[in-house]
Order: sequence, then structure tokens, then C-alpha cells
Amino acid sequence: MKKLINSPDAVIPDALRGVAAAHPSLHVDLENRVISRAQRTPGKVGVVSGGGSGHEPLHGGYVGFGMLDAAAPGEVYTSPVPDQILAATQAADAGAGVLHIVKNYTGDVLNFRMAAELAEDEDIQVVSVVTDDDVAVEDSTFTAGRRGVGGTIVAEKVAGAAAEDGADLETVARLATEVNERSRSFAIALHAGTVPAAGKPGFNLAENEVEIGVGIHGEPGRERGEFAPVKELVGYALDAIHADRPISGDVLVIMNGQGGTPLIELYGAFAEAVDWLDGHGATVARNLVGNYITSLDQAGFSITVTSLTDELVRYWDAPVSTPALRWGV
Amino acid sequence: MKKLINSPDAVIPDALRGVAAAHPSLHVDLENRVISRAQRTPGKVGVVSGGGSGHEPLHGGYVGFGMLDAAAPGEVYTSPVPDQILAATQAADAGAGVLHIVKNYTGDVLNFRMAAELAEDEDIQVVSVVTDDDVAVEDSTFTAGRRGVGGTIVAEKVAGAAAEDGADLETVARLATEVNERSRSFAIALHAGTVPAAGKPGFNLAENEVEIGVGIHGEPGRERGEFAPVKELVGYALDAIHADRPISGDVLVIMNGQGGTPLIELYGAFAEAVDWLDGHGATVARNLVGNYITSLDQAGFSITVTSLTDELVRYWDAPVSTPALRWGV
Amino acid sequence: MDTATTIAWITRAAELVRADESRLTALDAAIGDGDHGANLARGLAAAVTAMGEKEPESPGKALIAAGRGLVAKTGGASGPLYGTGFRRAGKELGDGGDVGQVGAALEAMLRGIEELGGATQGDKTIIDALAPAVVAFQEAAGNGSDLHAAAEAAADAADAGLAATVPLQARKGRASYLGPRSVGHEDPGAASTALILRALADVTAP
Amino acid sequence: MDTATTIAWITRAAELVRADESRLTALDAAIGDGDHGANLARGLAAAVTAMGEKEPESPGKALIAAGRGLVAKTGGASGPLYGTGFRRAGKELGDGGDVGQVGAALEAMLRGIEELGGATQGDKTIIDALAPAVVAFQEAAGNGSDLHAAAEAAADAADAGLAATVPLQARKGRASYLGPRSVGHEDPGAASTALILRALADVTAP
Ligand SMILES: Nc1ncnc2c1ncn2[C@@H]1O[C@H](COP(=O)(O)OP(=O)(O)O)[C@@H](O)[C@H]1O
Ligand SMILES: Nc1ncnc2c1ncn2[C@@H]1O[C@H](COP(=O)(O)OP(=O)(O)O)[C@@H](O)[C@H]1O
Ligand SMILES: [Mg+2]
Ligand SMILES: [Mg+2]
Ligand SMILES: [Mg+2]
Ligand SMILES: [Mg+2]
Repeated sequence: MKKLINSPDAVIPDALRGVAAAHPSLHVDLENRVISRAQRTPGKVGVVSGGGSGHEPLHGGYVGFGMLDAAAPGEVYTSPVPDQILAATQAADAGAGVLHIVKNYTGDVLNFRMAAELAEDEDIQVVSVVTDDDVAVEDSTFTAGRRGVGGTIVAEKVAGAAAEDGADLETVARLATEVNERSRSFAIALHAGTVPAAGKPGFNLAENEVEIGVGIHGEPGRERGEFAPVKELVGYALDAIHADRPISGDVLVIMNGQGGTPLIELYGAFAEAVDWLDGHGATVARNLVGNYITSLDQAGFSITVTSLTDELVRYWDAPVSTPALRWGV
Repeated sequence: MKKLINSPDAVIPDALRGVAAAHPSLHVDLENRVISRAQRTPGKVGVVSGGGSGHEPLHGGYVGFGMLDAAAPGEVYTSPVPDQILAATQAADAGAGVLHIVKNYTGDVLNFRMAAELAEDEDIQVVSVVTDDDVAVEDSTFTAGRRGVGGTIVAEKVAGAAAEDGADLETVARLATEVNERSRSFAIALHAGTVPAAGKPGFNLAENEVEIGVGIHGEPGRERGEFAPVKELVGYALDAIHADRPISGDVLVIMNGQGGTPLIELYGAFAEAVDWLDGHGATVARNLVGNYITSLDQAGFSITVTSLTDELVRYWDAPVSTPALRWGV
Repeated sequence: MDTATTIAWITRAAELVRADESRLTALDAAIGDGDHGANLARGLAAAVTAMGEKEPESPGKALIAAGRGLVAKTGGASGPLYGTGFRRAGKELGDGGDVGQVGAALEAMLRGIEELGGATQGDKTIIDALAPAVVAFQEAAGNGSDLHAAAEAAADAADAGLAATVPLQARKGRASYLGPRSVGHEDPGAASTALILRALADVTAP
Repeated sequence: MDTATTIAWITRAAELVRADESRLTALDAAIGDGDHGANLARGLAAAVTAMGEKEPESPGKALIAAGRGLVAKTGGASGPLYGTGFRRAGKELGDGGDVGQVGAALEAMLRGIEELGGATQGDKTIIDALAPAVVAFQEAAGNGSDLHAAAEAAADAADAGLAATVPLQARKGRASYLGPRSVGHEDPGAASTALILRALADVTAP
């Protein structure tokens, strides 16, 4: 599998050089591998996220006014390390404490936990919110728990807006938690992405197979299913979400591409989602259609549904200026 | 090849339904297949583009304040038809004439020419600017001429900003022409995209091959070359551009993905482009890194270099609010 | 040539193109963008519909309606070219007439396509099938052939013209981007032209 | 166990993991995300570097440095787990000592990993190799074995523990997402634990 890279080892540093050159409003610490805002707002709660790379624009693409203060990108599909998360936390700290938004994977959770301990040693107050919105995985004592996926973007946007607004750490954390509780996601893959170091697709699907409930690292979810028209695939995903937390009222929908699906297909998938939601009496009050949390060049979609409140809408609509999300400024 | 679609015939109408649902600020005429702004500004020059689908966000994603007034999306990789372009022209007409920005492909040129004649019958003044920035094709009397590719985005942005500013049709057309003259592009593909109706990749490359100078429909350009590190591929592309029109001074660079290349790889490619340009004494004054003119799920990149003037920078920086480009508002 | 025969011609052309859609697409995939079969099948279906919408008063009106249908639905390079060609042919054909007038209509089609597309023989396009077909048709007509015999001659000449596109390097249309790599393939537009002329021979058979 | 042996242990573990990197990665690709080999190879290389940076004063300090290197560079789930495990072992080991004290250090390692990760035996993780290894080591030490013999016993028990992960359904880590589909594969973390214990046996051989 050909990749547009210099070598598997160089993927992250090369990309970080590119991010630094492309976005003058960001500061990129190449040594520690941290993307942060070039300017800090004294007294503002810092919002930090991070995780394995390969999900771009998540998280580095969400650093900027109204959203994250810093992001710690790990190796491809591998969580960042504590020192790196500490450096991101320090870059985000402006005296009012720092929120860690952590996707629920054992590696991320453990590395962020160690980083939080290190940060406390440096007198930075840290609160962590773990996102786990992927309904494909049964949340039970028999698994590592649900995975954090697309809902994380909403948590980052809402928490970032609240922090920008001057909310305190407790409030910002409360909002991120609330978003997570109100968000559910489900993904289906048509074919696997390729990790540069592996050099071949992470799993193999036959011409008539799809991976139902796939994770953002190509982890399997529920089952291999039969390939079907997009209307049915989207219906399956929304049924799964609805069964877990009934969908009603005003919702935010993210029709997300996994990196290798053409935008024209995502719009078609979004049309089907809107039809399904209309049929279930829900209203798509806000939406994103595009590649927002990817799995390298994996083909497929994920859909995230967040049940909105007036407060969440207000924070969602608040100005944001990051490489990947930008409005109101 | 699995696609996230209902059927090959339904790709365009399904996507248009999705666009309509996703973007309340746009009006989608499903019957005529036209995407236009929901609101018209009386007395403003209209700016219209269009072409085959499969290149999203081009062109529909560039409809909105500060850029296009309407877009006419054809079938996948097939130019729109005259009646459709006429409908887009009528939707864009606010009494000050309409600019057609046409990528140089025989089909697009002929269909837009017929549409312009139909528009004139309806007393709408139309001026056409044909973009042809792809240096992979020799511009000669022995070909249909250079293809219009990434420079078209810059022409649409600049012309749209000038039109928003109240410039007259002649001025808007002059600016689009100037952008085209100052823009050059070159693309390399790692593997082909798949047209839904065809169901299989448009061309086949061996594990060690790349298509050098590929067009946005997977058309071959110069040669099949050997796969190489991104630094060399980017260098090849910039050498080709530089040989055609020496690069110097302040430039706008679009490091564009063809739809199936992970964003993290595009940032790495952009880093190499910046290095190359630094080494040649040019300054990257503005940039875009991402998927802006795609070829469905094709893997690879294209790079567009526009030599800037103060006037062009001003129009580039002017506020824009479209699904795919948004700043300043 | 009467109205019924004219409608039958286009209907038959639509059938032949639909039957060979995947061959045309494969030719276009080799040196173009792989949509010629789908484009023209869609366009000719629209042409047939356009002729059916209101009973055409004359053979000329039938062809003009067909041309409008082609322009309106084909897209791509071939839509405006064939559409313009048929409209020009229709204007020339008017109320129909003998084999000589059909020859003049075919020549008008050729001129229309040449003017719009700017291609000349040898550029590896529609013209390479259509130009020799028009010559053969007119020669046969001049020698006293009936409509069917002249159409057969034209269709054979178009087939030969198509075959002759194989060694050519394209200078117009998408295939021209290939430069020397366009050599060794039949031109898809020339192939569809050959089908359109074969359709005329089919429907004029006694 | 002296400082030199401790350093040799980690160095040998790094060698073994590097040599088996692709096997570990393949195991992780089957039921995880395919990075365990790369993660741990990177992490143990960093552990070796960390121990080399300033001459450790004691076996305990060496292991603490190794743990810090692992935490700093491994990433993933295994980095914090192994890193914490080695740091705890180092604290327990202190200035080194006899086979009993090494046994206590290994037990501290086990407890550290259990506390941080929350896994217990049977969850298809590192614990499934490490827990029986600690038992075997302590049993051997109790029976008067020397360090090498105890380490051999531990390594053999880890291998057995690894083999016993095959029929298990994962309840922790990424493999747990697979549910029943995680059955039938060796756990990658248990496999790397077996290598780490084999390294101890290797470097303590007379
Ligand atoms: N300038 C031209 N003059 C005549 N025929 C042309 C010209 N350009 C292209 N063609 C014909 O059009 C055919 C391709 O048609 P089609 O595939 O439908 O359109 P597109 O190239 O836009 O995809 C070519 O095979 C060629 O015969
Ligand atoms: N909670 C846990 N306790 C103990 N070991 C665990 C736990 N979670 C995962 N592991 C171990 O970690 C291994 C995977 O490590 P690695 O691939 O490096 O990390 P990641 O899963 O983050 O990619 C698993 O095979 C398992 O043995
Ligand atoms: Mg991992
Ligand atoms: Mg085409
Ligand atoms: Mg074509
Ligand atoms: Mg792993």
C-alpha cells in the first residue's frame, strides 16, 4: 500500500512541520509533539485533548479560539505518552485549571491519568472527562467500556466555547460530561484503512461485506454484515443508536467520513439520515457533513447524534476558529 | 468496489438532497440540479461554475457569500448540460451580468458555451473565463489544451470576493483571468478513484507505480513513474510547475488531497512543499491543506501555486462563507 | 425519408448504443474518462423521448427534437456535438425527401460538429467516422443508390473510419491528454458514430 | 541481583521484543490495533537509553529508570502498565538482593499493573502471563532455587499462561471490543510478558 510519506517513522514529525507551516495561529512544539494556540488567554480554563494520530482533523485540527487550547498527538493509532500530555497541559494552563477530554481507550485513559498526576505535581488542577459514545460496544463489566468517538468533537466544541466564555473548570467539565451523556455514535466500514507502519489494510472485507460497528482504529464492533444500499446502512446505524438512547427532539448530527469516502457519498448518507430522523419525529437542528474524525484512508461513515438543549446549541453556535471548524469569526 | 450509495443513478440526486438538508443558507433546485445561494444581492455580478461531479467540495461547496452564486453539478465526471447551466445562470443573475468560470475540458467548454447562448437569448449578459492551470498537459495545438484544476478554486474565491465588493462584470472576469494566468497545478496519484457507475478503479497502478501528472478524472498526464518518498513526489510536482512558470515572491499554495489520502499525509506533503519553496526563495503567504478538489476516493495529491499580488491577497482574505471555505464571517 | 423512418432511425440508434454501452464505456475508459457509453445511452434515450413528446410534423422536426434531447441530457463533449449535429441535420432535412437530401442533411451534421468542436479528420474523433461516411453516402447517392444502399455504404465507411482511428494520436477531447499513449485504441466517439449510421442502414432496409 | 544484571535484563528484553516485533504486532492486529510490537520495541529501547543516561546506583534505580523510559515512549495501554510495573519493581528491589527479594519485586510489578489496569487473571491480558510467573518464581525460590532456576520457572509459567490466553474471551483492553471473536488468539501483552521473563532467565544463566 503506497502512502504519501517519507517513512513510517517520520509521519508524525513531518505532519507537525506541515501543521506549523500551515497555521500561523497555532504553535507547534515539535520536540514534545504538542499543538497549541499561539496565544494564551489569562484566567481561562484550558481544554486539552489528544490520542493516537490517524484521526485527523481530530484533535490538532480543533485547536484554536473557542475550542481546544492544546492537543497531544500520539503515534498513529497509539495514545500519546504522559510527558507529552503534560506538555500540552502546561501549554493550555492559564491559571484556571485544565480539562482533559479523553476518549475511552485503555491506553488513552492510563496515559492521561499519569499525565494528570504529573500536572498536579506542578500545581496545575486537572479534571478529566472520558468520552464513550460508541454504542457498537456493549458497555459492560466484560469490556474496556464503550469507545470514545464522534461525540468527542461535540464535547470539545461545547467545552471550548464555555471556557472561552469564562466558565470555571467545574462548569466546563460538567458540560463536556453532559455532551457525552447526550451523544451516541455508530460506524460502518466498507474497507479498512492502512497504518503506514503496517503497510497493509488493517482488516480484509470481501466484496459483499461491511464491518458493522467498527471502531476508529479499525477495531471490529458487532459483526461482519452484508453490503447494502446506503439507506439501509444508515438505518442500521440509527436503529442501533435509537435502541440505546431514544432519539427525539432537536439533535445535532455529524455525518462523518472515515477518511476514504468521497464527500458526495457522505451527503447522500446524510440525506438518508435526515429521512430516518424525520420519520422518527426528530429534528436535525445542527449538522456537520464531512471528514471530522477519520481512520486514515478507511472507507465508510460514522454517525453521531447529540440530543440538544438550548445551552448546548448556544455553545455549539458560539464562534470558533480552528483549522477544521470555523464560524462566527 | 463498495460505495456508500443507493444506486449509481441516484448518486447526484441523493447528494443534492443531503446538501439541501445540511446547508440552510443554500437553495438546491433538485429538478434542474442547481445549488445556489438562498438569497440574491440585487445589482451584484453573478458568479457561476459547474462541471462533472465527483470533485467535491468543488463546486457546490463553494457557493455562498463571497464566492459562487450558483453551481451546476453534472453526472459524476460528466459536464453538466446547457439547460442546467442556464438554470444556474438565471439563479445567479441579479441584473449585473454573470461570470461563467469553466474548467477547460471539451465537454464543459461546449456545454457552457451553449448555455451562454441560451442565457443571452434571455437577456442575461454572460462572460466566460476558462481555467487551464494544469501544467501536466502540454498546452499546444495538438491537445484540447491544458486542463482546469486547483487554480479554479482561487479564481472562484477571488472573482466571488470582487463581485461581493461591487466590481462590474468586466473587472470580475479580468480578475478570474489574472488568477488563472498566475496559477499552475500538478498532480500525482497513488491509486485510482472509482466512479460509482463503473464499479472499479479508473486505472490500475502496480505497488511501485504512481501516475504522474494525473488529471482530476484519473486521466493520465505525463507518465507512470516510480513510487518515491513524498519529498521527491512533491519536488517533482514543484519542479514541473517551476519549469513552466518560475515561482518566486509571495505565493498561495493549495496542498490538495484527491479524496482518498489521509489529512495527516497531506500535512506531511505540505511540509515538503514549504521546504522546496523556501529553498527557491518563494514565500508561502497563504495556504490551504486538505481536500478541496477531489477525484472521488483517489489517493494522491495535487499542488496549486498562485503567484500573488496585493490585490489578489486582499480578495483572498475577504470574508467568505460557504460549506467548504469559511472565514471572516 | 419520412417522419416515421426518421423516428425509427434515432430509436434504433438508441437501441444499438444501449446494447453496446459497455463497449463504448470501455473504449472511453482506455483513452478518456469511461463515461461515453452511459452519456450517449442517456442522451439518445432523451432524444427518443423528445421526439415522442409531441408528434413531429416532419422528418426535420423529428431530428431537431432529437438534437435538443441530446443536448439536454447527454453532458460531456459528445452531447453538444451530437445534439448540434442532429439539429443541423434536421434543419437541412426539413420536410424530408430523397436520398440526395438525406445526404445533404448528413453533411450538415458533419459541418455542425466540425464547427462546434473544431476538429478535423485525423484528430481521432467523431469526425473520423462521420466524414468518410458522408463522402460514401453522397458517392452512392450520386451513383443512383437508394437510401438503404447509400446508408449501408455510409455505415461501412464509418466502420472503416473507426478502424482507422486506432493508429492515430488524439488531438482533440480528453484522449489528447494521453499524447502518444492514445495510439492503439479505437476512438469512442467514432465508435458511436458508426453505430448511429448502422442504425440508419437498419431502418431503411427494405 | 546486581545493577549490571538488572541492566542486562532490560537490554535483553529489548532485544527479544525487537526480534519478535512482527509477531507481537501480528498478534495485536488479530485482536487489537496492530501496534504492540512497535510500541514495546520503542518503549524498551527508551528504557535501555534511560538506564544508560546516568549510571544507575542500584538495581532498583535501574528498574525505575527503565520504567520511566517505558512510560515516556511506549504509548498505548502497555506503556503505562509496564512502566508502572517496572517502577514498582524497582522500588521494591532497592539495592538488590537475593532471589527472594527479586520475587518480591516481581510481585510488586504484578500488583502495580493490576492496580493501574484493573484486570485480574482470566481477562486475557499481561496479568495472565505475569501472575502465574510470579507464583512459579516464588515457589521455586521457596524451594531453594537460585535466581536463574527461579527465572526459568517463571518464564516457563509465563509461556504456559500465554498459551492459556488462547481460549479466553478478552474483558480488558482493545481486544474486549471483539467479544467472542477474541477467542482463539494469544494475547499480545501476555506474549510480551513471556519475553520479558525469558530475558531474565537468559541473563541470569550461569
Ligand atoms: N472537439 C471534438 N470534436 C469532435 N469530437 C470530439 C471532440 N472532442 C471529443 N470528441 C468526441 O467525444 C468523445 C468523448 O465523448 P464523451 O465521453 O461522451 O465526453 P467526455 O470526453 O466529455 O467524457 C471522444 O471519443 C471524441 O470522439
Ligand atoms: N487493563 C489492562 N490490564 C492489563 N493489561 C492490559 C490492559 N489493557 C490492555 N492490556 C494489555 O495491553 C496489550 C496491548 O498493548 P498495546 O497494543 O501496546 O496497547 P493498545 O491496546 O493501546 O494499542 C494487550 O494485549 C493486553 O495484554
Ligand atoms: Mg494502540
Ligand atoms: Mg466525461
Ligand atoms: Mg468520456
Ligand atoms: Mg495495540
